Amino acid sequence: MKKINTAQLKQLVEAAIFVADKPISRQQLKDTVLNEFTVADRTLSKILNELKLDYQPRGIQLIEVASGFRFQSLDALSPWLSKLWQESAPKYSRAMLETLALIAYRQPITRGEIEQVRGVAVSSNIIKTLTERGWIKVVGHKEVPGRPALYATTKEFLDYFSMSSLADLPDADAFENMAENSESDPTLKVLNEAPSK
Amino acid sequence: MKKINTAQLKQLVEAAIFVADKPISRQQLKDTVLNEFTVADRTLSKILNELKLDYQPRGIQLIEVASGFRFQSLDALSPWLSKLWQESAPKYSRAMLETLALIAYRQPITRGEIEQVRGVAVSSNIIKTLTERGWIKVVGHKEVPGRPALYATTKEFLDYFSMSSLADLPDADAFENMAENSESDPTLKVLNEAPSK
Amino acid sequence: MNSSAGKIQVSSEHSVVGNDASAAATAPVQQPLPLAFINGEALIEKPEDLFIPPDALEVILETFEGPLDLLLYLIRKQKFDITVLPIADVTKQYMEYVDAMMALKLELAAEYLLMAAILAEIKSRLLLPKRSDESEEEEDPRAELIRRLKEYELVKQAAEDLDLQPRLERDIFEVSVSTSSNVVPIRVEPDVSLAEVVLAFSQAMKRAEAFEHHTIAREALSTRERMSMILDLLNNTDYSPLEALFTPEEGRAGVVVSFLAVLELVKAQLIFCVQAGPYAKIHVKLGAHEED
Repeated sequence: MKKINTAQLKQLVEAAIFVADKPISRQQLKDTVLNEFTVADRTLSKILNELKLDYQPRGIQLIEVASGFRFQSLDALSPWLSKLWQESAPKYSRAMLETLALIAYRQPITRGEIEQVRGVAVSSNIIKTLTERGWIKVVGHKEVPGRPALYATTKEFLDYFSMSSLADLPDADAFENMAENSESDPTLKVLNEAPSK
Repeated sequence: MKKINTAQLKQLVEAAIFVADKPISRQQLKDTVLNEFTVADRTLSKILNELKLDYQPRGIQLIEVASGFRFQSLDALSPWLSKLWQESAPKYSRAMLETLALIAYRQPITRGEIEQVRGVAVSSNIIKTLTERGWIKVVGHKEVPGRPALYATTKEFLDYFSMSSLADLPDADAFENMAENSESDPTLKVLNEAPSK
Repeated sequence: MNSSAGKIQVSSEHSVVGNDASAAATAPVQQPLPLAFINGEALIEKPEDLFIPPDALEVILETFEGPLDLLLYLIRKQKFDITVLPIADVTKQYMEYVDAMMALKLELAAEYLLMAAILAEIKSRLLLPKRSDESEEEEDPRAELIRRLKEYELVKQAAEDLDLQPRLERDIFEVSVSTSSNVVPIRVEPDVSLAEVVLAFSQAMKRAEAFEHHTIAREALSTRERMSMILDLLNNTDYSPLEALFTPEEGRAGVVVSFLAVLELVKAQLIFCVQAGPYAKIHVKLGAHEED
C-alpha cells in the first residue's frame, strides 16, 4: 500500500466528490480513488470536515446526504441560479387570446358562456394557464344547475396592460375602425403595432 | 437595477459556474444570474481572476475554454479519478486524429482535400463519429462541381481538448509556416493544385 | 494506437524487439549505408534477399495510414533527407512493401498502387536526359512528392500532439455540482399586447353574431367590472352591509355604478339582499333567494 501526504489526499477527495455523478460515500471513496493508499478512517473524516469548513464562505457547500457527500449550491442563491434554466413559454394561441378577451370584456362570465360565443369548447388548459399567470380568477358561481364558476380578470391583468381600471379597455368597435383606417392614415399606424412589453 | 456587494457577487458567479451543465461565458453570466444587477466588466473579470487564484491550491481548477468558464479536476489526479468510472476513456485511431487535426488546422476544408493530404480515402464513419461528438460541423459548401461540404471544428472540440481558441492548437506555427511557404514559392504553388484524385 | 506506433519506432531503429521474427522483418528492407545514394540517383547495390516473415510483417504493414505514411517510414528509417528524396531507392523499397502486402492479401487500397505509379513516373522522368532547349524553369519532378510528404509529416505530428493534449474523460473531468433543492426552472411567459386582446375580442364577437354590440359599450363595462369586484368582496356564508359595497370617495358616479352592479347581480341571481324591516340596514350575501 502506498502512502500519500495529507495535502494530496485532500485534493484527491475533493476532486472525487466534485467529479462524481452522484453523492459519494466514505466507502466508495476508499474503494475507488483511494484504493491504492492506506488512509485511516480518522484521516478521511478529518479531511471531509476540513473541506466542509473550507467551503463555508463560498457559493457552494459540501453536504452529507443519505448516500454520501456532495457539493451543492447555497440555498440563498437559488432565486438567481434558477435563471440558468430559463425557458420561454410558447406564444398564446388564438383560442387563449379570445378567452382572455371575453373574460375581460364580459366579466363575470362562465366557461359555458365563453364557449357559446366562441362556438367551440374552451380547454381546461387555457383556463389553467390564464389562472396561473394570475390574469383571471374565479369570483363566484352562477346560480344555475352545476353552479359554474364565474371568471373575472384580476388586478395583475390591469397592471400588465397598464390600465387603472377596466374602463380603460379600448372600445372594441372603435379600435377596429381605427386599425382599418390606419392603413391609409400613417399617424394611426402605430396603434396597429402591438405595444411590446 | 439592483446593486449587489462584491462578496455576494463572487459567491453567485462561483455557484453559477459550478452548477451550469456546460462552460458558461461572461455574456451568459450577465444574461442569466447577473441580469438584475449592474456589474461592470472589470468587476466580473476581477472576480473570475480571484476565483482562479482561490482554486489554484485545490483539487479542481477554474479554467476558460472556448465556450466559457468551467471547473475541472486537476490534470495530475486523473490516474486515481478515472477509477470512479468502469469504462476507460475512448481512444481514437490515427486516421480519426489525423482527420480531426486537418480539419482543425486547415478549416474550412472538404473531405476531398483531407484525402489529398493524407493520401488515403477518409471513411464516412470517421466524419460521422466526429460530427456526432459535436467536434466538427459543416459550415458551407465549396463552389466547385459537386459542391462538397466544408468542415470546420466547433467550440465543443476546443472545450473537450481544453483549448480556448484555435491558436492554442499545438504546432499551430508549423502549419502557418507551411502554408506561407507554399504560397511564396511559385514552383510549389503550381504543385499545390495537386493532381486531384 | 500507442502500441502500434511503438512498433514502427522500434523497427525503424533497427533494434531487436525481443523476438526474432520482428527483427528479421526489418532485415530485408535495410540498406547497407545511406552513403550508397548520391543525389538520389540510382546506382545502388542489390537489396539483400527478400524474406519477410508474414506474421511480423502484417503487424507492421497494417499500421500504415496510407502510401504517404509508408513512404515517410521508409525515408525516416534510412535517415534520408526528405528534401533530396532518393527516388529510385525509395521506390524499390516501396515496391517491396507493396508486393508483400499483396502476397499477404492485405486489403490493398488503390492509393498504394497509385503511389507506385507516381514513383515510377518520377523515376522515369529523372532518367530521361535533360533537353537543353527546354527552359531552365523545368521543375524537379520530385518536388510535388516532397511537398506532400512534408505536409503529411506535419499532419501526422499534429495528430500525435493533439492526442497528447489534455482532454476530457481521460485527463480531466468536468465538475458537476447539484443545485440546492429550491432551484426551479424559470418560465418566461409570452408577451401579450392589449391590441391583441382587443382584436381577439372583436373577432370572437364578429363570429358570434347573436351577441348585441351595445353590451360592450363603455358604461356597461364599468358596471361589469364592479360586478366582479362585488362578487369578490362577498361570500357565501356571511352577510355584508350594503354600504360596504359603496366607496363615497368615488363620488356620485361611482355610487351609481355600484348600485347598478348590485341590481344586475340580484337580477342575475348571483347575490341577494335582505332587510330586517323598513329603513333597516340592507345586507347582501352571495347566492340566489331561496324560493319558499
